[in-house]
Amino acid sequence: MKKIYPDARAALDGLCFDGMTVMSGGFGLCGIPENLIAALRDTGAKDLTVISNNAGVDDFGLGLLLQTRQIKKMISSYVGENKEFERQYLSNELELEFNPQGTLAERCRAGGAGIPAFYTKTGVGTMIAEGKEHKEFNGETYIMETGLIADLSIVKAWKGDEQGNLVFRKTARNFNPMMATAGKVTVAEVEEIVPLGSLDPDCIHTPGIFVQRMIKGDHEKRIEQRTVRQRENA
Amino acid sequence: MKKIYPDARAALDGLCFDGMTVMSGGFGLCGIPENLIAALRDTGAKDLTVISNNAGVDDFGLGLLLQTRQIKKMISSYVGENKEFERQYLSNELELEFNPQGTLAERCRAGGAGIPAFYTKTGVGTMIAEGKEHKEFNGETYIMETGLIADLSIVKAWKGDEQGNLVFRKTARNFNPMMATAGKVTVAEVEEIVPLGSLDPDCIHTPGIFVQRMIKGDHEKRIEQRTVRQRENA
Amino acid sequence: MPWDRNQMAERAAKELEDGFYVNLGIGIPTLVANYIGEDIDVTLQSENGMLGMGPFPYEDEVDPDLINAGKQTITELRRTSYFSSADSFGMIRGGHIDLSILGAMEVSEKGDLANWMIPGKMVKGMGGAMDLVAGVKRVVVVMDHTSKNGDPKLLHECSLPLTGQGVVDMVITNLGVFEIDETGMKLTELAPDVTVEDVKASTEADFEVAV
Amino acid sequence: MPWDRNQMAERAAKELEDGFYVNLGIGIPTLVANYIGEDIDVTLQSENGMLGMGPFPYEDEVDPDLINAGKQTITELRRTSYFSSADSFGMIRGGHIDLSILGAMEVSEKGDLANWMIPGKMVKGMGGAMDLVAGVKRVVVVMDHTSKNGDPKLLHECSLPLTGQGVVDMVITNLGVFEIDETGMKLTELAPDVTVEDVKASTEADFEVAV
Repeated sequence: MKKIYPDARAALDGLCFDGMTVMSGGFGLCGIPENLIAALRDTGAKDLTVISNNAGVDDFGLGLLLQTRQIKKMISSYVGENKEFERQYLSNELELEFNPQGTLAERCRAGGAGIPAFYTKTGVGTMIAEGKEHKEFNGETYIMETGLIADLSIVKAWKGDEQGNLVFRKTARNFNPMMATAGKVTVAEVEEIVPLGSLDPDCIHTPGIFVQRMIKGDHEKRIEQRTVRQRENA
Repeated sequence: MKKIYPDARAALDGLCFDGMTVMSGGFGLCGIPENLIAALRDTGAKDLTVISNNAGVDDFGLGLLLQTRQIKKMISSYVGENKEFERQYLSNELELEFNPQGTLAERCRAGGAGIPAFYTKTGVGTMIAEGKEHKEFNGETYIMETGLIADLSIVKAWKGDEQGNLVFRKTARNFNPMMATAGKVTVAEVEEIVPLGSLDPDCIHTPGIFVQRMIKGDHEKRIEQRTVRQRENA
Repeated sequence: MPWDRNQMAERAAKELEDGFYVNLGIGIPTLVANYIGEDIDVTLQSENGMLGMGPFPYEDEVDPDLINAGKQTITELRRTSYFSSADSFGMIRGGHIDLSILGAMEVSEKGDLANWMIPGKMVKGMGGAMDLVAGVKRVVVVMDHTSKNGDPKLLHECSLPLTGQGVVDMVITNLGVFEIDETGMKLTELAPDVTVEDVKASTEADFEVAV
Repeated sequence: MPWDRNQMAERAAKELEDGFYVNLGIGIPTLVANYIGEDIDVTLQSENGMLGMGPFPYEDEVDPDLINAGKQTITELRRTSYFSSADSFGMIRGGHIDLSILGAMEVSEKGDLANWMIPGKMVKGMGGAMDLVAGVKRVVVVMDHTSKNGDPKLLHECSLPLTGQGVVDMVITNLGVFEIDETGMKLTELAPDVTVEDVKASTEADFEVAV
């Protein structure tokens, strides 16, 4: 079973179809599967439901799929960085389902872990709770949220080995590990493919069982808010 | 806020009371908080409800608390290694609640993560499902299980720093990370206290926020089933 | 004289205690980090998956893999740990964070909070705000006392969609400090030279005076 | 001649496919590891928190921190990863394990499984068995065809408390191989020199013959 593919196009071959649900890792532009998003665009698959915390920016990340109108619906917690998103949403070309960020993360984890639903107090008393089952536990009210799975999950890691074991780096980890568990098929792009046995087995974030295909990508790693301080005596 | 205590007795000072609920990490005798279990025995706290995957053996691990009759109830998935347990259970001196191992692990995680209940198909159609809420999702039946929290969690890690960041080693990780999140107070024993900054921040299994007190312990690490193979040309 | 942004942040910093784990929202709350007392040890959480957030980087330290929840580049400390979004919000939802300081558009006298959406205008999304106010042990709001138009932001009932119901424990505005519990809202401090009458004139919410 | 333990394990090993992730139970299922074909790549999961389980250690390799779900000392491989019990059972419950091979006390013709408890005798607990049979994609039982007393173990209905309902896909006994699906149980293979009549004589369950 070879998991390593030569490039992003090859890694998505046969996996994409109109109307599919895709999970895409990352927070803002940090830790997004840049190469696989571009390759997904190139497949031309449309009417996609995309589950991602954010929607990229106009010309990068998931913004690429908005430009080409391949996305029918987004499930996200925050989409404030993307003007094309705003335009499509306000003109009803795009559906949008907001999830609180922690609820979204937990829904992905639940989907991957065989948990069809769980209760949370996040969103109780807000419009997020409308139409959802309410239940009391120990005198407090909670709402039921359901697990999410995707036809395809695309994730970005730092290092990976031929078995698909993945390690993430710093805050680029974010949604990637849960989404890797919740795809019927999961494709990972990594910065470096390392020899089998070189990852510390106590520090593998995503065991290879969750990764069916993998590529080495090239990563621009665009920064949204470059915020720096000055050296006082530079 | 100093988290490091001189010894197990000091680390449990003021935390133990009759009737309390205690989570204790480990799988079999692997990764159990040996020092804290002995210190808990020495506090004399009784009528304990103990949540632990196993119950130790007669003279080690939680077996120590069974010898002194300090345990009123166990919540476990497997207790087959302990004769004193069997004797107390068959003579109705001890209550026992069996949980499937994965359900037990998830209940601890849920408790620590603010999730009061979740659905699982584990146990559907068995005596484990009796009296539990059943619900259908996508045509399949699931049962509701609740989150668990404890007055005190005692866990065993490999390395820890002064902030309470913990790293576990190999299969000694098991239930320890979830139980660390689900204690109102969590006390950890480690094999080695390392300088702040020496743990890889991408590889910390339990962030220090979950650990209120920590000690360096001495660990016997008893093996239950020493199973070896012979070198063919030794 | 009403407090300015930095003075509001400085006042909010007094709510921090030794050993606290704290999540700071975007805007004025971010400034609170500048006023943490040297005698206390506080750890900042960033909900995108980090505990132990350091200051902004020097130019040559900028790392695209290291950002905070406001997507700003930041740095790590010797105590730092990273984790997934699920683990991060487990920490938040499970009540392990001691204090969250965040901005608001409206707060009601019952502690309801609105800070994520203005219907009819573009909605950006709630991000982690709903999880934070539902899960964190204590929620402190820092905001201007009135809107840019001079409309009160402390109301009987929020007019905007809620972020959370009965979740706010304290509000710090440029005019003073309010505490909120089951019994209602209480004015407990005034900014220098601000009078109770000044506050009443720009507040819709009912509040007890306890300055 | 009925199969012995090793032959049953060898037959079970034929259910493994290249790339499979497999969980092996205690007893005969453990022996299956000895018969994995050299031409296929299979990864063994141990539900106490390990993927990529290696063979038993040499005496000087024994590590008390490295055990399998049967509490036996084992070794790691170059592909090995470790994780928590919650993550391990997330993997199991979420349907990521391709195959589980385990022992049984009773199996019904509808695929019900009983392998954890005998009422009135000491109950040891179900450990991870209920999670495995509920979550793993395909469940293969390997067991003796009858009990030590000669009583049938393939029944119309299990008499013992269930581990799972309708969860068994295949049963391999010393007499032969049965497949189970919604339509019922089917005898698909016989051990050498065992006849259908031999099987029927020691089986309570109804089964179709398809050898």
